[in-house]
Amino acid sequence: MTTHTPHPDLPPPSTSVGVIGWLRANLFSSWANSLLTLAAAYLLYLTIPPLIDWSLIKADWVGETRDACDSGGACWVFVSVRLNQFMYGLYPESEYWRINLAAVLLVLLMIPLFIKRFRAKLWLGLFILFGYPVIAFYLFSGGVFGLEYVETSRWGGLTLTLVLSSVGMAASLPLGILLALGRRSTMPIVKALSVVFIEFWRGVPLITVLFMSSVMLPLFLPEGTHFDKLLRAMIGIALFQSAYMAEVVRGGLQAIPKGQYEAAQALGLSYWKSMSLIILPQALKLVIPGIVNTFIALFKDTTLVLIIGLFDMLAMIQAALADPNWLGYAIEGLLFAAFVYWIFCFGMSRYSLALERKLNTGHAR
Amino acid sequence: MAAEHTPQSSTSKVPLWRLPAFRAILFQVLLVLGILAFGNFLLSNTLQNMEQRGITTGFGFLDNAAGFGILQSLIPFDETDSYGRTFIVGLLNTLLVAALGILFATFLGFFIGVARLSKNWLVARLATVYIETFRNIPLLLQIMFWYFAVLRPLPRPRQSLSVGDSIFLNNRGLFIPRPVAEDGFGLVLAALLLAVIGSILLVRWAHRRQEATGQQFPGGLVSLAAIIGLPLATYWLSGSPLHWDYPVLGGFNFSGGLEVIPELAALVLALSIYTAAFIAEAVRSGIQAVSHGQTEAAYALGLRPRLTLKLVIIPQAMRVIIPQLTSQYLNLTKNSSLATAIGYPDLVNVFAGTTLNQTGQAVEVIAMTMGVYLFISLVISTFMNWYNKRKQLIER
Amino acid sequence: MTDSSNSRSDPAAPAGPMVEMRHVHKWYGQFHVLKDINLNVDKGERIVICGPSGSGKSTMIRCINRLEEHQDGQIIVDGTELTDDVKHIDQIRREVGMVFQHFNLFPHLTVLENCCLAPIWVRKEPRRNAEQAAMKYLEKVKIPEQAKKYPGQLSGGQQQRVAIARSLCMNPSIMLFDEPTSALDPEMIKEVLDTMIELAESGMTMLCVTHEMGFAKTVANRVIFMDGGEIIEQNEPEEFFNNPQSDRTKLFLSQILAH
Amino acid sequence: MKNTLAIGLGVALALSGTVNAGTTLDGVKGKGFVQCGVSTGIPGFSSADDKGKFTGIDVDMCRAVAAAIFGDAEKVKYSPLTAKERFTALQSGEVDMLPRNTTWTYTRDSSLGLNFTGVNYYDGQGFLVTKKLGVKSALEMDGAAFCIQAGTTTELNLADYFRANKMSYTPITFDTSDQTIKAFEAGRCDALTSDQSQLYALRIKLSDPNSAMVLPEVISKEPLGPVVRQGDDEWFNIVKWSLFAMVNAEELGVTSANVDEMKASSTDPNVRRLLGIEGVKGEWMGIPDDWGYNIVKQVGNYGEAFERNVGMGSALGISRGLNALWSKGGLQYAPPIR
Repeated sequence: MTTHTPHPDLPPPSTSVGVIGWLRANLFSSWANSLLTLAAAYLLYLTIPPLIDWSLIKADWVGETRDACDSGGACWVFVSVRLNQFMYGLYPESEYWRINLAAVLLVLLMIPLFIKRFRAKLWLGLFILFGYPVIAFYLFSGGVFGLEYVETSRWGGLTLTLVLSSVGMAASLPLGILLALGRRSTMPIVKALSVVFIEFWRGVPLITVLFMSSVMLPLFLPEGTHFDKLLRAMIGIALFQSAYMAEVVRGGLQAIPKGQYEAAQALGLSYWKSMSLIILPQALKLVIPGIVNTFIALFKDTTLVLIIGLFDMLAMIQAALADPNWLGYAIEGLLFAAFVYWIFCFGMSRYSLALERKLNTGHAR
Repeated sequence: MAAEHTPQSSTSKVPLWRLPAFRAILFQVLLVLGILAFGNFLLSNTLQNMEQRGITTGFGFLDNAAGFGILQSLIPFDETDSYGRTFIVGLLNTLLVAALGILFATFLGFFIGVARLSKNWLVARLATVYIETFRNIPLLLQIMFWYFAVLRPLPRPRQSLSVGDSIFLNNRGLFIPRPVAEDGFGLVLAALLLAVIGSILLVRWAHRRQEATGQQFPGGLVSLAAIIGLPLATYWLSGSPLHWDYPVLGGFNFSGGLEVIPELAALVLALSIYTAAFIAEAVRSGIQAVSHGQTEAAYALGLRPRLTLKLVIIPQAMRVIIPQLTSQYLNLTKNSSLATAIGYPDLVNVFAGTTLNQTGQAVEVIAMTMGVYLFISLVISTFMNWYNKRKQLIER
Repeated sequence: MTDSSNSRSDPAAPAGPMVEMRHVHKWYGQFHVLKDINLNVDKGERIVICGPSGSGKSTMIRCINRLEEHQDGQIIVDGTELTDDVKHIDQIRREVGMVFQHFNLFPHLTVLENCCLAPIWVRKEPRRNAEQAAMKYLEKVKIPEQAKKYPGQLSGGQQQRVAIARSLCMNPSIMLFDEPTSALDPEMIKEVLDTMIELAESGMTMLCVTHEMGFAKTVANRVIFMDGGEIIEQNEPEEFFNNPQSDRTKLFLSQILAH
Repeated sequence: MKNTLAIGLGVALALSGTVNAGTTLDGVKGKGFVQCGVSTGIPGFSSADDKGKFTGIDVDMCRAVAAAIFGDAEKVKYSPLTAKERFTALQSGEVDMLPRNTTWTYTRDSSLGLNFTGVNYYDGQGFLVTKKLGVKSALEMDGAAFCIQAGTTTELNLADYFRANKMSYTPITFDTSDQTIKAFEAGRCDALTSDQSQLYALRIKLSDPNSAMVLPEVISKEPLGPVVRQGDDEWFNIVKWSLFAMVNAEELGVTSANVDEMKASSTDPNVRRLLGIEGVKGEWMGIPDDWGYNIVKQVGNYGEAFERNVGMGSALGISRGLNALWSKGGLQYAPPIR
């Protein structure tokens, strides 16, 4: 019997590792690939340096008027001067602290969600989704506890964007779940109604929905019924997105094996109990990425309210662009808006990706 | 159910309202009644409100003369035409944008999606940056940006950029020569038709020959050559029976030729760039859904990468891609309604905008507009369901 | 063999080895997966390769038809050396059949279409001939009646047999098996092993990565034990199992045969 | 579940049933403010400053009505509407009144379920062109491109004008006037066409207002006035007479500065009737007797409103022209209050 002594590991050939190996494998693995690399690099060379030069190096950052913008680059002064309006809309300046407070509160509430040891994540999540909006509403609109009343027509800017999207999310999720359950119901009429509802909202453009809700809704209601314009936009957005949400949730419900339904029934649980305790938690977990994607779509769609005359961030920027004192800085304004929306959407999509990964490993174990 | 052994006695003992079947029926009846009541409530309010306020109802307005002009129309239209015709004009403009958008978005999306999976690190990264940038910025913003970006740097008509005095570009649009057929152009069309028919036959023949003898024939390439070559040859031989209507600079702008207005360009650009990001993701997920084992098995059988792609990867990836693709097409069509933000005369802008305003018949106009979109989306989703059923993987 | 280049290992000896690996090295990044592999496989030889997971057995056989690329050393298959040359790779892949752990049947094609795909597109056979040949092999693996079904409709064992038939349709001169039974339920392992035994009896050259020691004992001419990227021991089955030379082999055998 | 649903539905129906179809005035009094539809931003007529405060001659109509009803001109809420939205918004009850640069036409008055209450600005459609273009008359503009606002009479007049003169044109239609001026500035069109008053208002939004000029030609009559829904005569009267009160006040020389003095000492029966001291009763329209006084006190007379918002003293610098009182060669003429 011989005792086996393993060969020592040899270092790989220098051409296959390190910078050279990496370059060979990833950029120059064949002549076609090399050509592609060069073309891409040229494209980058053409676009990136001038962009950085314009937006950062030559840009103007501080000042009060357009006279401060004289170095030929981007004029971020325009954005910084108008920043308060982009953030708060026409909200009274003395009351900005209320919005800030609501934002800080939200951040504080969100922190535990990222702490591993924190147990009651679900309850906290539900509170953020359904409880927090009520608090925020009273903070924003006032009229109670001696706070000055601020009518919704003065809400605007990023604040309004966030209000619209968070309300849309909070409302469309439960509605979407109900619709998804309805669509999978064994009761033919419930099912048919759900299908019609979902297909209708998915089939029409949001712009017509908003238009209908903003100007035609009072025509459908008894004379004298008064609805806030913002509320009507919210209803329109929520109904519209709930149809999309329903389809996402339905995907999750379909992915749950039949055995789970049968097991729930075997335990003698009623329909609502088996759904809320057994099926939905699993199904929703499965479709979290889809739900977040719907939220992202909703967030982006809130920009459409500018067409019905609500002043969300994009609308505030547009209004600022019409200011004769600041004509000609549209690119800066639009880029700023793009940047803000991008941060939010990209953040959400990364979060969903991370969540998806975490849940996946949970499954594997 | 404890009482299931003796069903007869159970029905008599258990109160009616505890039977699941009865509860289901009761619930549904209540639901229907509720919805009917709600619908009736809305309808009666609407009718009463309209009656009380003296708003004209009905679709009679469609025959009245519109009296306004429209920037772009695919069919002849002038101010004396009816409101009904503005509906058609708007609809056609919407369909034009949607068709162009779908075309470009598909090409761009497939290109980016494949690039995203490229082995070339730089190319894959660029594709990722593209996708993550454009799908995370609201479309409306992108439309405004492109409209501005298209319009801003272009010169006024008198300083137009031109290529060989036949193609002009200025801030009123792109002007290119328009082909006008003369006598004998029918011959060229006939040649084209002949080439197409011939190509179909050729491909069929190539397929049959391969079935029979195993020999392959580059039917696609030859067909392409025929479809391009034959009409060109006929055109040249028959003495170029076509003249070009060149754009000419008139008082204010070019007239004649084919005109692409900046609104259309910006809208198509924005829609295709935005939608392409989503299509690219669909393509990527479709290709990635095909396991690597499939490629390995094909390679192990001796199939070259190109054939592997054609015979193994694409047919499987398409099952994943097509449903997502259709829903992106639908989204694009619906999103084209954002045209109204930059004044492109689509259905929403012309019909639900100007026509609604001139006639004041909001209910009818909005119903017609929504109806069109609904119809388009139902047709497409019906097709999609049919396709899915046909292409579903058969499993146990 | 029409190739007149220098790739023939030994033109004077027509009955040379089917596969010849000389000082083959491979790295995944910094990780040295194959260390100085030397292996000759003769025509008609049936070799079973075993070893703990991560020992490089799959990597080694996957190098033979270039599903993995080796970075150092030579691999010569039936007289053709594996290089970057696409022509050589095509040549070798036509000679080498492979059966995978997870079958890798094409789910969008019927069983028959799976079998005919490569003969039609690679060997350019008429469909009719290809189908006839395919039916012959399907009969050989005892599932001709499933020809019109889709892979998803078959059991695991049936799928693996289709995979074997699919490889055979290309008339390979050597077959590689990469753990063909480890994804199967126990009751299906036998039907696949029976097929493989039958194939062995017909004189096919086989390289087989498997943990089925029973199969190794009955069928193999030679058993190879690998660990840490090297071939540690190779011997005839009887000697190998009864009288392992290396302590490492002994340890492995005691673990694998214990249960 | 089904029970709660049924109850919820019942409650919803019951609730909505209790909201009775009342008159507009009742609704306004109930809410405590007038919901007023104005433009999304036409300086001088209705536009919001960067603090969200609305001003303009149209806004003053809203304030006059609020002053007449509540004695407080600030009890107004504004709904900025695009030209496209405005009629639907009024028809549907979204707004109570619509003083929004809206031209009084037969179609609108007769088939949209609307009533025009009068004319607070006599306007006409004109053209804004860049000076560089060198055009002196609209008749030289065959083949030109025009930026227009969607859903306006402008769109129709332009079509008529070019058809009548056998010329062709390209309409580029936007939702808001801001968009039209931006497109004009970017060179998308050769001329911007709109009511002349608006052209002056939009011109100051150009980066170089002096680069553009308003052509002297007027191609249409554009009587602009506040609009209300049909079928509510009481409300119609309130809005109509709020306007007339302002015109009458100017004619009688009553201003916001001297109205208190006039109220105390004037012996002119016309003034006394206007200020609600004798002769006429506000309750005939369901509002306080001193409605006229409140309008003049808080909003001013028509001349004051004109000068403040669009007149020579304002940024727009428009002369009275047609909008002078009838006694001074203009068209502004109000029926007497008696």
